[in-house]
Amino acid sequence: MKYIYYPGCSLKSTGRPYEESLLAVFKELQIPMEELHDWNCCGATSYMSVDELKAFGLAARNLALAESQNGINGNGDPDVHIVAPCSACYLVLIKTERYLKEYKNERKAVIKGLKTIGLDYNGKAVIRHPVDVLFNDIGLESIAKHIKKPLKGIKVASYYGCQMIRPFELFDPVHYPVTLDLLVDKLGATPLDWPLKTRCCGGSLTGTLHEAGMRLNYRLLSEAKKRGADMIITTCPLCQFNLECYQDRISSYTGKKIEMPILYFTQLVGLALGIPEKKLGIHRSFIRFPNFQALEMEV
Amino acid sequence: MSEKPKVAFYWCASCGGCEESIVDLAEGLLDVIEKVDIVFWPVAMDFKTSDVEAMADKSIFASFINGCIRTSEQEEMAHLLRKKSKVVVAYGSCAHTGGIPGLANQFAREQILTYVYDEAPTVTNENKVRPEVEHRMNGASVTLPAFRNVVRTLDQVIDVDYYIPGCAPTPKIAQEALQILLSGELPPNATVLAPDIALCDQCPRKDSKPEEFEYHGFKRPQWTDIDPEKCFLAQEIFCMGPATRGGCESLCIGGNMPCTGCFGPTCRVKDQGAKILSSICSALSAKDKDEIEKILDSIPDPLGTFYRYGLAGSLLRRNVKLPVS
Amino acid sequence: MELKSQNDTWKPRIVAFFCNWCTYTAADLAGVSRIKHEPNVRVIRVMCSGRVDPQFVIDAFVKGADGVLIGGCHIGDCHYIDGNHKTIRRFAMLKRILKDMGIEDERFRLEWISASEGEKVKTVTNDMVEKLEKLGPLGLPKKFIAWDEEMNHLELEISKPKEEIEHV
Amino acid sequence: MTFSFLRTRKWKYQKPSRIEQDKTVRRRIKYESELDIGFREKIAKMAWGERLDSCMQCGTCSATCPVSHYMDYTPRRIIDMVRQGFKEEVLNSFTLWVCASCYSCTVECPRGIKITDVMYALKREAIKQGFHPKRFLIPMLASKFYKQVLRHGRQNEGRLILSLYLSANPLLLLRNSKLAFRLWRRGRMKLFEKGIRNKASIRKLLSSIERREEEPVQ
Amino acid sequence: MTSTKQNGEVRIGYFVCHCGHNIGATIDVLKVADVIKNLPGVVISREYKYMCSDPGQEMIQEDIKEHNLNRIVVAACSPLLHENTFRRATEKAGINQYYFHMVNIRENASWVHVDKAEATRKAIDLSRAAIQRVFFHQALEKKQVSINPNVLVVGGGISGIHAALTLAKAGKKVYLVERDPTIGGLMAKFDKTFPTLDCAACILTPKMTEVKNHPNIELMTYSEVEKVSGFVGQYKATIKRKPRYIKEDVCVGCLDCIDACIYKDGKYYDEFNVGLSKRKPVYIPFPQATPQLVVFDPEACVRLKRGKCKETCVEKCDRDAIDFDQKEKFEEIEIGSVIVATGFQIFDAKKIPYYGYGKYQNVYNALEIERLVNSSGPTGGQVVMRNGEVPKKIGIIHCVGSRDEKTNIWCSRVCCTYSVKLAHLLKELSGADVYNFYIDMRTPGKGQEEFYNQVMREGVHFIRGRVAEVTDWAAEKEEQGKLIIRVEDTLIGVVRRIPVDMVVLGVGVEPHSDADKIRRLFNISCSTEGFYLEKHPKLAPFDTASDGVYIAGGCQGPKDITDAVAQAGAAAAEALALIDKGFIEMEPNTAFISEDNCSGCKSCIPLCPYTAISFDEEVFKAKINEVLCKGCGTCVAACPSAAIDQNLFTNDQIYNEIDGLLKYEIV
Repeated sequence: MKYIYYPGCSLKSTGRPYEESLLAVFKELQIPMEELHDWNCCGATSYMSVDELKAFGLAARNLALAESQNGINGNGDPDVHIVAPCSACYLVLIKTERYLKEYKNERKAVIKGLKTIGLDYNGKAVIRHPVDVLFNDIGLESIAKHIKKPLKGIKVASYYGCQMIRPFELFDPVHYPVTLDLLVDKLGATPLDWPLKTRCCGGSLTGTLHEAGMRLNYRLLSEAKKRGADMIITTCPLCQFNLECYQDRISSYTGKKIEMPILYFTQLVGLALGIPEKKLGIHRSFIRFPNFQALEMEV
Repeated sequence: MSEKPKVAFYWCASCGGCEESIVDLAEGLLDVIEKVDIVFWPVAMDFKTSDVEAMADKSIFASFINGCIRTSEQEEMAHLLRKKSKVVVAYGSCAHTGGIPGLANQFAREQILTYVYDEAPTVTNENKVRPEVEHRMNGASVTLPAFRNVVRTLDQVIDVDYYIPGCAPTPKIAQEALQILLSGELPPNATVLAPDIALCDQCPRKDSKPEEFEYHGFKRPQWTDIDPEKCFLAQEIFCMGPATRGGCESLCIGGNMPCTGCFGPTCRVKDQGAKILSSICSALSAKDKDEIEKILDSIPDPLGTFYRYGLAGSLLRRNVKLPVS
Repeated sequence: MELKSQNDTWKPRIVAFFCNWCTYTAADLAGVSRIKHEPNVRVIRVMCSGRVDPQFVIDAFVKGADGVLIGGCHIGDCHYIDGNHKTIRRFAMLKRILKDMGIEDERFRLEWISASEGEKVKTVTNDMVEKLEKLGPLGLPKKFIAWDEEMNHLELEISKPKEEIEHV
Repeated sequence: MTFSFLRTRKWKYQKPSRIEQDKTVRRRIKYESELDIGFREKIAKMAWGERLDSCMQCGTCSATCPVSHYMDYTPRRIIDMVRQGFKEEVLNSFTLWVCASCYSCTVECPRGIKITDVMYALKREAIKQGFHPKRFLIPMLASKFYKQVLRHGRQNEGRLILSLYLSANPLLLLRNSKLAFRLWRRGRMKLFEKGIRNKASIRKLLSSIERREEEPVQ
Repeated sequence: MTSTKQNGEVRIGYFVCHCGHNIGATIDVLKVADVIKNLPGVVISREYKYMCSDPGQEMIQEDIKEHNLNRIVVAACSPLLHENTFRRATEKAGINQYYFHMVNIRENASWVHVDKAEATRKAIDLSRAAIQRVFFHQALEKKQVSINPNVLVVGGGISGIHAALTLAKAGKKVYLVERDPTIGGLMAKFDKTFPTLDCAACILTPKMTEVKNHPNIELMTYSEVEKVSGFVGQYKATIKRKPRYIKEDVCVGCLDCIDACIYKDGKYYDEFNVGLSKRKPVYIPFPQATPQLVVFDPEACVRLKRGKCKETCVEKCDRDAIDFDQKEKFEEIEIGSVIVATGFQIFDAKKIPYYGYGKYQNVYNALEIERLVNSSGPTGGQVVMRNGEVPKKIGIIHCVGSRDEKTNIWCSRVCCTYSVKLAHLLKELSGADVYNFYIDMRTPGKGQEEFYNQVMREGVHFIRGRVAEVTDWAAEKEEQGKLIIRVEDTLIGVVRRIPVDMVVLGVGVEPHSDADKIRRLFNISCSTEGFYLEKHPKLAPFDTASDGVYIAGGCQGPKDITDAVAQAGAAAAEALALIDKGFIEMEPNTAFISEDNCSGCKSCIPLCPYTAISFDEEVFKAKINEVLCKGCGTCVAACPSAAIDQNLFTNDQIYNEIDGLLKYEIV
């Protein structure tokens, strides 16, 4: 089985380190993956706010493309697993899949639309998050076998964000998700137990409702800091962007200096697997984690 | 001669075993011939249809018709004999409940013809020749009876007065039936001339069946070492005995083979297959769905097992999805 | 003798066998709670779903039912300890037979509906009606008549003089 | 409303007054005849919200919402107002636009109401009926986004924000220029990126998908 | 077709009821009567406004006499409701009551359908089926079964205690089975009861003692019902007696063994104090436990676990009451009726992770608080939290695990009132500021609203809103080190964060997690949520679908002590009515085998759940014991040669019913 990689728009721009590290880690773990040809934007939250049915159509085009790419029409292979690393894309695709399954009229309308551009959607595609793939398909144990540099001595706050976890309970409990913490533990670092794991970072509010966005991120950063986190890991390009890029501004508003490295979880895994920093896109971060060099020295 | 009651024998769609069973009466046959006057028996004697047509209506005392009805000719003959006879007896499983030919009701006519004339491995038929109702050649025409879509029991075509069950009827039961008919005291219409109690009643292995048991799966007799003393069901070998009319002297059981149900159901039962299904499946050991399905899988052809002799005469008669023509 | 206008538009007819303790009570509860549902189901009350003889099911189809529904207590809740276990076993086999005989899966249904599940009576009924409407009529009585139509040709042939038949 | 979109001064951590004081004198009562009775049903249909009616006003949604502090009506009140037909108030409310789609409310609701979907439905309705406040960034972002994807098949974050700020308030550009520069230096922002290959197919797809309103949802 | 072989000429009277508008509004009753009139065998077909009324019944009786009817069909409501009414009316007119048949056109038709034409058609179909069916009805007699006057009461909580005492006082022998080492149930753990605030122990313990001392009550604690067989009037139950490792008749409850135990301090989870204190391997649940006997915990006792111990307890016991070789025992008892009063359990608050139960040590559930404020509790009535501090601010959250589709959807009914009570007690004992968070305040019943009002005036804060989260994450200085409750004050319309020291979860109640076990033993149905199902929600809330099995208290649904006691009394009275009648009449719906037709294939024998079918070795045929047969009909359906049939549900009757239902098709 080959996973189909659906990057989404963010991973090509602000989330570039995510894409780089994800591909590097999957390559290191020898997980076959192929980018979805000619994918389009998932529609995100904004499209849903303008026209829901068209938003479903937009997302369904990707699902249909994935089905045909994995030869569902040819040999009926039902194993179409789309890996969507961006939480927003992930949720939009899942929501589309579920709603189209549940509501007949919508499904009919969307499939009719897809047919006009020569595509068909069978509902066979399964949407996966890389966390889900690593945790359930690959398994922590086999990841552990690849670890070259255990991340000893750092305290990591896992930030799950909203849309990977909610509203559907998919692979992690909605109220207290644990997959990332178990992963962190396996990598040798110390997971931090904190109550804001799934509290919203504000999403696009940082750009539109500035004060609200800043305050939400301030809460997350200060609480992680208070509890002694060395870094926060995220699973979503927007969360990462919000938490990282506004830190200086938040510091200037509050008068408290906050410098918290915000990594993608794939970057952390990559470090433990001994992949060079450059390949993981760590040089693209705003805030450097001082101990990375030290880690590389170990082993 | 003329005082002796006139009797006719005729065969429709059947294997000929029933005719054989009459010959099997052996010395008994002579007794029969002594008592009756056989006026029509195409298998054994040279009579023509026109001979029967020439007879006066109801002039035959009894017509024994075996085989089920599949062609227009058989229908025609059945009607003819009905017209000429006082009593019509369905003789044997095929006439009674459809018999083995009745299993063809699972398939469409076209399916059967295609297989028999084109696809059967033993057939070479390059020109795809098929029987035709009428064939003309050199100005002459030859006709064949039409092959119907549905296999019918005799009573689905004409009114039947009595039934003699069995594939084939045992000499004993045939003789007893004849005696009853000749005795002049005719039983009520539509009676099956055999005991109205299930086979288990007379089964020599009756005592060996335990009171508490359940089925964990069914074994196939051909692959099993069968205990010749023990009830087949108790050995988890499927046996139709409990749902089948007795009177056959447990011949199959005596040959260490389970009952397959040729005597048909008792008079209180409408559908023999459904009844044995109900009885056997109720006692499966399985509690959940998957287990149940697993046990049921050990009966590979349920339709052919439960309805081996009774499909055409069962409630549903035929696969209802098949085309009408 | 009957109402002649009844056949104008076809509506599925479902014969239902409901056990006295659970499903029949549930149907009563649906009534008391005025839970409206499709009027296609005709209920026959039996004491236990274990009373339902497969012959009844086949007979109902033969007499013209488009669907047959058996309702019993949930497994483990049978008023007679394990009558429903017997039902489910027979049901599984009968379903195979019916399938072989060309009767679709959706036409024969077994549902566990407990005495408190009035709502489920509605969902099951409506769902079954919807599925049967999609399948269309089973109409066995008519089918039997149609099957036997071919025999009328014979009577025609018999009634004609011999020579004529040969040239038809 | 007192949202200040331009406030860049240092905010001290201070207790804001939580209950807003609207000092203008105006008629605050609504007659029943002014309510939109069909509103509830319409939104329920649009939002898969068959359960809207079972809301018991417990307030879990508001309490769990991370941004309810910024809303003029809490989500609970929005749900009730939708039910009662207060269409204008609801569609004029900032609440819809403040919602960040974090789905906390949907997950917690003890009555299983898909509140986030209700918010989406209200957003759609507000955009369709032209209700949202002028120069309010969030709905503008949504429509800019919509148009960009329609044109290119994908969106480009840099250009999206650029065009948003340009049409809303060019001053915002100034404020964010440093951030943009830093991103660009790290290779995380491009202003030009090609969209999908067959752009026309997106337009064709989207124009062929039209929901007919009279059709029942289920 | 007006006569059948066995039954002679059949003359049917058909009566269809309007039931006011209940049937008449949806079904064209006149049309139904008109169509049925023309069916073969129908002599008379009538409609009437209220068939079940006296004039309605008289009409039937007069018609029977005048037209010489011998079959009656009434189309009205459900047979479960009025079948008996009409059977009696039929009997009164001089024909056997089983010549009557009832058609359900109200619950099954008029109440659930909208389309008038379709509902009418359905009523006609159902009636036609009944008309065809009654041709095959036969005269039958009810069978009588005598009633064993002994009663089994399952569960020794307040309901079970009250029911047992009521029956014992009436002179009946009662077996009271309780699975814990002591009776008393949940109520024994409470301190004060709402709304009167009288002390639970003061009103309960005298009743417990009375149970212990009553000559008619055989108390079986630390015991469970293992198996039940038989039927109303003649039940047999097997009771499992778990070993206490104490000779019950020798032990006097001096408790010396507890002091002597090699464990100097308690080390194990104390069930009675819900874990707020620890107990030793040998213990007595609480000082007033009834019976006054100690119990050895086999999971904890070193002697029982490893087989080796200094056995200081044995040494100390001068009556030689300790017996480590005791084994489980099974006792069989015979009873005629059963009262099930197994109660409910409280909701496990760990299932709601966002309230932090089990995570933050100062989050308690209500039962723990009951023990905490109890003067005989682990702290002697001092409100001291697990961290040793006295709380200054307490939040009580209502509806935890109630009214929530993700946990339990029902209202647990007692939480509002007990939360108000706990607010009062906590405030009184600790002087803390108490906040109650409620969704709706439900205080129905005598004195309850007054009590709520009183507590409000005591200064307890009541905030309307469901709490979204209890967390220790502080946003402001004053929140540091506290538990923060996030809630929308829905009356004011703002979201608040309220820091408190202690959180009390007003957990709801739910059926016991193993309620199914008991339920299946006694054949009781349950509603969707798992509470035992009563025969009728209004008119028979204490009765079940199983004859002679009654339910009382929390196993039937959430209820407070007052209601539990009332229900227990009602159940006891019902059992007494049954016993004093001395016998019960049972439907003659038994199966029977026609000996001539039975082949003796034994297919039916293993199918009978009541072992009513046996094999007669003399004639080699199966036989059904009419007394044991309960009339399920499973054997009838399974008899491969149709030699078995069932009274009231014969094959002929059902075939004709099917035929009648579907006759419309062939016009």
